[in-house]
Amino acid sequence: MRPGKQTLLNRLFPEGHAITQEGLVLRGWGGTKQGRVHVIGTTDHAAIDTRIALALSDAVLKAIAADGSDPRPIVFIADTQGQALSRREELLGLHGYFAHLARCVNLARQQGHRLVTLIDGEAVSGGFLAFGLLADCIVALPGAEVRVMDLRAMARITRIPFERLTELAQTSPVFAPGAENYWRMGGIQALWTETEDWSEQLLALLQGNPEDERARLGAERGGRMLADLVAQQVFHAH
Amino acid sequence: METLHLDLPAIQDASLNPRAALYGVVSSGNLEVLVERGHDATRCVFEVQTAAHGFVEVWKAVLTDFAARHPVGGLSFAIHDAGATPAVVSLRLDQAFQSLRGA
Amino acid sequence: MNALQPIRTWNHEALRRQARLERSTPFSRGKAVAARDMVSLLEALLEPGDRVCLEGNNQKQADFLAESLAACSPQRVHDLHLVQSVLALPAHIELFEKGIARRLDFSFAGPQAHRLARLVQSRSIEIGAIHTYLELFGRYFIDLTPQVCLIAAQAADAEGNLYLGPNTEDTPVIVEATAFKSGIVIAQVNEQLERLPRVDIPASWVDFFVVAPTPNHIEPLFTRDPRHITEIQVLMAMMAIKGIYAEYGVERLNHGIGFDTAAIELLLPTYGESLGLKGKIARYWALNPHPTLIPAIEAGFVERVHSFGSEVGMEAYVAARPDIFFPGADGSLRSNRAFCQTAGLYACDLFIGSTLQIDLEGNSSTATLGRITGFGGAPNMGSDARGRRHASAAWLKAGQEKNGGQTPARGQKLVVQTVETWREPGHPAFVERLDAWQLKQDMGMALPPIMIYGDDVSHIVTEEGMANLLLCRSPEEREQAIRGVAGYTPVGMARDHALVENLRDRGIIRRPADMGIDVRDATRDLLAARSIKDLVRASGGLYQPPKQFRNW
Amino acid sequence: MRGLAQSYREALARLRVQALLDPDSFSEWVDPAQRVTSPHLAALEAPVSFDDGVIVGQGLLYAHPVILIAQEGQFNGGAVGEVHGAKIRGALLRAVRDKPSAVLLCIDSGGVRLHEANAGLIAISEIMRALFAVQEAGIPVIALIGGTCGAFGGMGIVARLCDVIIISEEGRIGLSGPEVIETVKGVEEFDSRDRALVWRITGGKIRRTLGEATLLVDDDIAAFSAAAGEEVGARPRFFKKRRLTPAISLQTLQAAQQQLSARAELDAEIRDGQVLWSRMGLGDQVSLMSPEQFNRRLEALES
Repeated sequence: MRPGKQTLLNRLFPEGHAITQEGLVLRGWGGTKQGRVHVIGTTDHAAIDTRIALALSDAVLKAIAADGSDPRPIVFIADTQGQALSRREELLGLHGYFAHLARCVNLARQQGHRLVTLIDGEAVSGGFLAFGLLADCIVALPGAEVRVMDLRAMARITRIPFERLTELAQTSPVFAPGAENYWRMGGIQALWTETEDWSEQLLALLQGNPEDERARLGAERGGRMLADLVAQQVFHAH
Repeated sequence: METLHLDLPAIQDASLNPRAALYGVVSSGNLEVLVERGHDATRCVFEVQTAAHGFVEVWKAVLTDFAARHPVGGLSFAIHDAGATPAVVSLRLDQAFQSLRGA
Repeated sequence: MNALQPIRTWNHEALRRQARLERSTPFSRGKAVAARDMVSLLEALLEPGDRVCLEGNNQKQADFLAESLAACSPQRVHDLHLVQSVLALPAHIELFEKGIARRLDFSFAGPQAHRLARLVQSRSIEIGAIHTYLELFGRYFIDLTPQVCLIAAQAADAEGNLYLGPNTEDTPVIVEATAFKSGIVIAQVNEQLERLPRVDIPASWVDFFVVAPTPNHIEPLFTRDPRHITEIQVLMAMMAIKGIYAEYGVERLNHGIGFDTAAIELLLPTYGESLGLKGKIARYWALNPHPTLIPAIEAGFVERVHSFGSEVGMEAYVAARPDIFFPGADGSLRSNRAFCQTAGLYACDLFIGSTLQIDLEGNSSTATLGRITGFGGAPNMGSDARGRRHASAAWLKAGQEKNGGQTPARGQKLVVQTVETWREPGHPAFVERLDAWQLKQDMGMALPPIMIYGDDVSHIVTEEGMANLLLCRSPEEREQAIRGVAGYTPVGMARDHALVENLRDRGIIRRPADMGIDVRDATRDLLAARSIKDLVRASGGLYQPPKQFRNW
Repeated sequence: MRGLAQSYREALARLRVQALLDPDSFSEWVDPAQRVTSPHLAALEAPVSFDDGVIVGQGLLYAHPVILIAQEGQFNGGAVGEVHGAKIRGALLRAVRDKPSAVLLCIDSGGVRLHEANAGLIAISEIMRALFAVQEAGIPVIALIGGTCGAFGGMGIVARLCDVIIISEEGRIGLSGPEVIETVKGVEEFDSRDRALVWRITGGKIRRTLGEATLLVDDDIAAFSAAAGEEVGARPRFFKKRRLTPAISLQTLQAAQQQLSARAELDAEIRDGQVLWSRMGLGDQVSLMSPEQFNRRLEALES
């Protein structure tokens, strides 16, 4: 395991942890003052392919099976550059593997597992959607990069000048990469800083409401004014 | 984006009972048109938002001919254009109007 | 009488041919040449300034030979004069960039139009003329006879007999002109066979053949995916069928390439049938095997089709419909551009095609600034053949209209231009002055590259309506008839409204409603096929579309 | 004079909605006249649409009440932005409350709308969670896929979360579009212009073959409607009942895990649907088989 990841785990779980890396998948447990939590994640900006997705869903299913009626929290560590780009993977139905993983994550929530995602490194589009973004609570660690696409690529595809995008990104959180932008839109609940005690902060997140509050949060923070409003309009329309 | 507002005299067909309705689609070379009831039975109002710049005169000509061609008094047409040719514009407007009549 | 006068030799060309062959012997075994020896062979037999026909059709390309020629040393091979119908490959352009070739007489340069224009501007090329196909073929036998031709065939046998496959195109006319004038004929083939399905070119006309490392490139140029046909094109097709095909009783015709004409083909079994036109119109065609013609063939509209070339994927369908097409005894299509162009010019009553620009006289052009495209088949098909002597109902009716209703001494071909008034915002199809004139000036040409001359055009169809130019009695009327269907283009908006209404009263301009066409009926539901898959189904699975056209 | 089916692929979303449901039964929520358009597109000077590219509402499918969500693939590739996503989420949440017979999800989307990428990505995650809530309430979600954009990116994942996927041969489901893979990995990896190949990788027939779609139908709105009608129990079932994933439980997901693992272990030669079909003995006849023939053949092979 990279020294950086090791340091992260030590800071999160001063009570001790046993987390192994197989390929680019992390799995194991971490100790907190409230007891052990499951740790499942990826490292080294993993491009999520069918094997990684299967390893992650396997870890989630095993956690559910192991805990039975006493569900412990699951801490996801997300570090992904997105989905693997491959013809074979597409043929096999990578989207289906991601959907399966999402279902497993949701089953864990249904079974009472608290779900927390820590973004360490990168969290990019498809790879992030499959598990990290489905947690009850999502945190970006310092230096975390969250995005769908960088602005140069976006400029190329949308044919909007790069300069114009850069300028608009100063005021709008809606399209430019950045954990801060996701925080403003309610997609990330918290941004941790380098100096805080992460084990204490994690502890505080291990309880809470499993409802999806992101749209409301986005409106509160002023970054996403329509998501909740329009959903409510549809909900109450005659 | 360029916008154009046009308010033209028009004859009303009282038998038309327009529900607001949307026709077409905003895709390259195409447009959508939202037909609604207007405020004045003797006028027809057009609001155009277009991606193609510099065609105000052409739009005016197309819409003026359309308003002369059909009894569109008391109607308003809101258009989002993504570079439709005048032929497509006329066709969509005709289709939208004919659908009101047919419905 | 005068003993000092030198004795003239009468077999200079044959001797020169003999010398070429002798220089080539180290690089061939009989007529067979190995692919790796082709460059050496060309360097040995070619002489500076030779007239060379490097077979480039609009579909089949002698691509291996083109690349071999381009790989020759410009020190040994230079200043060639290329005489070929189509300049399609990057290698064709390279010949001029490297100085291997210097002069060009041709017809069409679609894919290389930009680079060709740059060559002209940098004075790296001399263009003799941009010809129609038949003109160029004619000149092969008069003053542009090739000394060497490099052609493409499907297969050769050990003796050098050639089988051309369904894409015959220009090959017979090129070989005929070269072989019988002491020239050298070199063929690239896709395969060597024990026995050919049929012999299209006898071995005695062929000097060398080479099995190319990869099969020659064939562009599926005539495949139009019905998916892209618009409602506007459906509307214009309805006008063409009802207002022209039905009214003149057009039985023999040619269609240009494009979605406008594909729409007509796909409307025959639906709209055409509903008007009771089966057996009355569109029975005999000079046309490549367009996939979009399949539904009309299956519906029984079409009786015979002769083709310039073939079309990729249509082989099995054509072979299974021998009554319609011209297959050899072996079952595969025989096409021939020279004969089919002749058929289009003299034996057809109607040509219909699209264009990029039309001016106030009805001249049309596909030339735009910075591109030298040349012409395809349109100028021959889209011209009134004044040498024609046989009558037909459509030809006589058109002639009578042109002659003010009096019985004329000759008929008139129907030449129809069908265009949407705006191609896209910023590009009107109707213009005061064709770009062709500017191009003539920029490129120092003798003539503007006009595709179809206005005085040959009988009708213009746009989404606004149809103008019958045969009925116009003065240049002013003609101009207003054109403006009157030019829609919201600047040309159209500058019309004299009173005059246009007058022309409409006289039936010179007709709107869809005047023809009994309800614009609301113009939907894609009228198309007999709306996708390539529909065409495959209509063919009973015989049509095998190229992979880029399939979405299953 | 017609003779051709009403193409699902060609139809605009509004026409699909009308033709899928019982006549005049559809009522739309937050309709175009309310002009709830995307402020983010407008800020980038990109054209907006009165419905932001998605139609949501309720109607009757063979007299059964359904909630219907239909993306317009021709507007910005059916991509999900803030408003677009919120409309879908609102309709799903409403399904939990209103308990219709089913939710019909007409997906026609390339995934996240780049002009508002962050909002789109979060929205898709919210849609996933709302979809789970619908299923937990015991309401089936039926995906209909046959538009020009297919179901890609996040919407490919959403598609696969549905209880049933009805797809036409022209429909496609996947994660990354072929153009993206070609751009990043090169044309040798995936030639996006080889349309036949693209469909052998992501098209309706290969998805049905792998069990990634429930039923293959003709490119005909009536065929989609009839198949959806079978799923709500309004019509007799023509083919055997198949669900993509039975009700979610630890056991069913463990079973799915095994099945997916087995597929991932397939040898490396499997890079083209044709190879699979050849091994199944379907040879090269697949491309011309009608949906009905194809469903029958697969049903025979599966039993």
